[in-house]
Amino acid sequence: MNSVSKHKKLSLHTRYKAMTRDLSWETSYQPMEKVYPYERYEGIKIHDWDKWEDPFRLTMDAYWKYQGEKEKKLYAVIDAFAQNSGQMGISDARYVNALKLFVQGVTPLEYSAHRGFANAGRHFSGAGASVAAQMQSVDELRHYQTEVHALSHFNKHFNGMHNFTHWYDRVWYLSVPKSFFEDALSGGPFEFLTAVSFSFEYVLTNLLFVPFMSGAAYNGDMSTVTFGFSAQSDEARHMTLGIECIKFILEQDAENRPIVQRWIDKWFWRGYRLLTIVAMMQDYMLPKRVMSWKEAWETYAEKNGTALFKDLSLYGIKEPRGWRDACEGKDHISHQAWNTFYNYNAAAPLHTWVPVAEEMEWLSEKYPKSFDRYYRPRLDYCRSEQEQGRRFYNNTLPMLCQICQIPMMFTEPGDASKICYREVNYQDDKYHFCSDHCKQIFCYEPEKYVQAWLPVHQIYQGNCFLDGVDPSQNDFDPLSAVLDYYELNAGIDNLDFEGSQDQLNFNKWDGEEAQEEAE
Amino acid sequence: MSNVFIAFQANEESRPIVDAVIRDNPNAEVVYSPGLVKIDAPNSLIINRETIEEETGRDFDLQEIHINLVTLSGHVEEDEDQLKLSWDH
Amino acid sequence: MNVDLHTKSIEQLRNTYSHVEKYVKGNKPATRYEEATFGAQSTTNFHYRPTWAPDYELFDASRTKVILDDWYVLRDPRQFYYGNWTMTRAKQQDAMEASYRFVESKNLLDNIPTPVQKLVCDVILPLRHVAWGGNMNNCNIAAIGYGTVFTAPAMFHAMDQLGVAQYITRLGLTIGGTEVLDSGKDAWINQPHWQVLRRYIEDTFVIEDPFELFIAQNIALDGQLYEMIFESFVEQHLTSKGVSAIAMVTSFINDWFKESSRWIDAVIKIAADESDANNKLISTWVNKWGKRAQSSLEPIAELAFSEESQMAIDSSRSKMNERCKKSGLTIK
Amino acid sequence: MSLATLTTSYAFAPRDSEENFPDPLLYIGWENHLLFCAPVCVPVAGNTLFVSLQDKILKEVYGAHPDFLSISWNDVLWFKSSRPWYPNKDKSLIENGIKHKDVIRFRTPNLFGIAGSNS
Repeated sequence: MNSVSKHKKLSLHTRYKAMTRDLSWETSYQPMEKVYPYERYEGIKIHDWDKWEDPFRLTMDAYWKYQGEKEKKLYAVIDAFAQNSGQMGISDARYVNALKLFVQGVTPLEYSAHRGFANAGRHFSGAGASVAAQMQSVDELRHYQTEVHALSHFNKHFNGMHNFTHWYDRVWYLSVPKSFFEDALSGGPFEFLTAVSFSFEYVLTNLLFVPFMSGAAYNGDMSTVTFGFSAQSDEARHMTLGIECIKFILEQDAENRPIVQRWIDKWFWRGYRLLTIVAMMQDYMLPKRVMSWKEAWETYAEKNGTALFKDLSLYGIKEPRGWRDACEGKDHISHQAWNTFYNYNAAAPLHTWVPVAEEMEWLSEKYPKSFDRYYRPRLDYCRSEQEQGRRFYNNTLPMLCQICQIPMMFTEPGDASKICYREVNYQDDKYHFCSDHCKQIFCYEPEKYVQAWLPVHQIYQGNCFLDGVDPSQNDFDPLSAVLDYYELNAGIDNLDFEGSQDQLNFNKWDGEEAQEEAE
Repeated sequence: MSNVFIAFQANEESRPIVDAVIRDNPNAEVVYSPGLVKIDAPNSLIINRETIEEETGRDFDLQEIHINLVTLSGHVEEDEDQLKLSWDH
Repeated sequence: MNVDLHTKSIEQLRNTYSHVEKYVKGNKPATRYEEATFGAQSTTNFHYRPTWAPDYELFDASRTKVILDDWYVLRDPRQFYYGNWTMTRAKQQDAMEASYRFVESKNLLDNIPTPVQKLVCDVILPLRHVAWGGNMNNCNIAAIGYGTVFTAPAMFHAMDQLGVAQYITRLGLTIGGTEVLDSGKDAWINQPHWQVLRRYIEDTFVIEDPFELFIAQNIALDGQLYEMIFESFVEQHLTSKGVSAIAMVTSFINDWFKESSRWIDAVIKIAADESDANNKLISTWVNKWGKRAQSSLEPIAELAFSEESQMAIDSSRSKMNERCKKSGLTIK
Repeated sequence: MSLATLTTSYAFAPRDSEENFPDPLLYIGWENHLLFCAPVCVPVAGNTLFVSLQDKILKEVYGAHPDFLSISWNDVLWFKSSRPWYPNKDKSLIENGIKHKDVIRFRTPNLFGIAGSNS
């Protein structure tokens, strides 16, 4: 036998190969096609899995060591935040509504990502890709769990968070993130990776985490900052998986390119639409603002995306089809989304409000092309209505886009005065879309999207009432029946921020604190 | 030419790493925002283990950067001694 | 000093999330484990059927024949969520590092007599592929199982199995470099005494019912294999030959086996207790796969224990059987 | 089909076909009035007269808007699926060719929403 010392200094590369790729083998008692049944049907051709490179080469021992350290730090902050009643130190109770949206619409996606990467991890016959996907799976589970823990303290003191997984499966606007992720999960493993690792994580995730977490820091929420940045440190690995995976697929076979291009077109647009709620969060829900959505888009999408797609042009990949329309939307989508939540706040477990005067000034300064012209008069009107005791709510359910499931609130590219309508006939029905790109997604795979669970239609089909509720009764109140189905505490979780329990409680703590300080 | 970037949580542990990056990448530009240090550099950026070790005065395993890493952009190449971000192929 | 500033207790609106609260006994705050786990998975209003499994919803309890009124009864007695799981493993990893430092400083692996080194390589190194199989299967349970209380620990278990495969790999690299790993893989693929086991693993790769897969992998096979190799062979057999270094550098594996057995036994017991039908079904699976696993381990027992192999086989089977009987199963 | 699936048996009924609803759905949008953030979706029986859609349903939906009372209904321009459309007000929706999930819009000349902002 050779001596120990001779084998000590193996290169990271060789060592990692022994630790991952060499563990798997070509099965023979069961055919490979049966052991890895999902590897072919999407049309992606892989000839040599050994070409897969994992740049970080983390083995489980190092993974446990570093992740354990991250967790120790994170939970120390979460504990300290609760012990010090950290919720009292935030800028304003309105801020918490950003967290509500986060826990309702983002946290469940982390969970879905965990399950999706477990599925992908099991079904790649290349052990390198499989291990990378598995690590991401368990990281995503981490994100779900740390978010639930970090927000647990807020949930004890504010409304609109307490039933978030139940809401995710039911509430109208949460079908936007849910359908996005279920679209990815119901695709094959290669599409899933392109959708989540590349299009979402690599191209768009910085827009979700970095400005939002900086926003949390500005607004005195150190607990959220810590979980956000801590999660984001895993994201750096995930993003790398995203780009490695795209390069790998493209290098394996020239015929993969058109498939990948179509997925990039589709998933860039799906992801961009999903980020509409982040845009709104940034511009309207942070009482102290760091940067506007438009600035964040320019910094993290336009600059970075241009570099990326220039790089990918070497493989014949073009920038996503919806790229220009997405860039055009940066002046509008946050305002349009806020208006939508303001319209339908009776059915949403969070609060909305009209920005105060200096916030209006900020918006006007950040959006010189659009705010004063289209959006300020609307908000001024809403304020004056509210002051006269007629807070405006839209009482009729909205028309939804069949793909992104967002109410049809987006305007024509280049004309913010007109809603963008697109439609198509398929079999015996009409289908409607918010944009050319959502329409195109439908037209390529209609068999999938005719199944969409559109919340508005489901309400009208009578599927969003509790058992035993009879819509044909004279005194039937559809809104309250739907809120019962949502398990939303009417009058507490929903409606305007003004007069909400959140506002009253926060002001009370603040008063008590000031009183104590005075003593 | 496109920029690459890397960002760390702004804390005591990241300081020597950031200092090392600045020493090794004269073209790098450092931007501080709440809780975050972002370093941009034209085309490529390197992080050397040895420079960090000089900054900290102790042994450093490059994989330790994962603890405080927030995000990055560009292709990654890593071995025991160096992590390189670039848009080169 | 503002020590008193925040001490005034602020009244809480609630103890925990509504989807967690229904699983918390008594009117008290939920534990971190409970908040991290209960009610996490989507249960209804799925949008699209998977293109890879159109007969099922994305998460679908009917993928298994085991029927539970509520899958969230399957609590993990270890109460693992990511944070305490990874911190526990990090601590164990520290201990492993310390063992390696000790073993290396005293040259303990080099000093193992050559025939014993060879025996160690022959018996243990191919097991990294077995652990990879366990990783794949638990990953599959995490993907298609129902209810986070069942699937989340399966994902931790999958990563643990990868850790086991990598610890075995590290042992191989330390003893004899990549050559011994290569010969171990060659034995796994080609040598007759590994083929029954390889066939077993490959057959588990195509099991469609996630609960049956859980049984075939985590109790029927691992319940005997780890008992036989890391308890009997490494801890007892090798140590009795004066070789304790191997036990030192594989101690994680044995500790993990004992620790995770508590989870596996709890899952089986709770599921079997719910109905006679479940009990019968799970018992049938344990008997079927347990018997196959036993015969697949026989050639390896011969390799490890030579003439004492039958004793080792019988003992590990009976230990596995005992666990199952304790869980209320009917074992033949 | 272009959807890639593992087996050929991937076929599901559309979730929103007409028979799943007590009444067919109609989508309605008021041009240049985006205080109402999006077009609305309402179930309307096919035998409803167009005039009652205009006088009753539209009033319920949009009556809260300050421009609503200023609408001169005889001057309103109608569109169906983005094309100009000339409904007969005394006929039913079915007789006017309206089907399940059709979208109609109306433009109110000279009215451009709150302070002319298309709100």
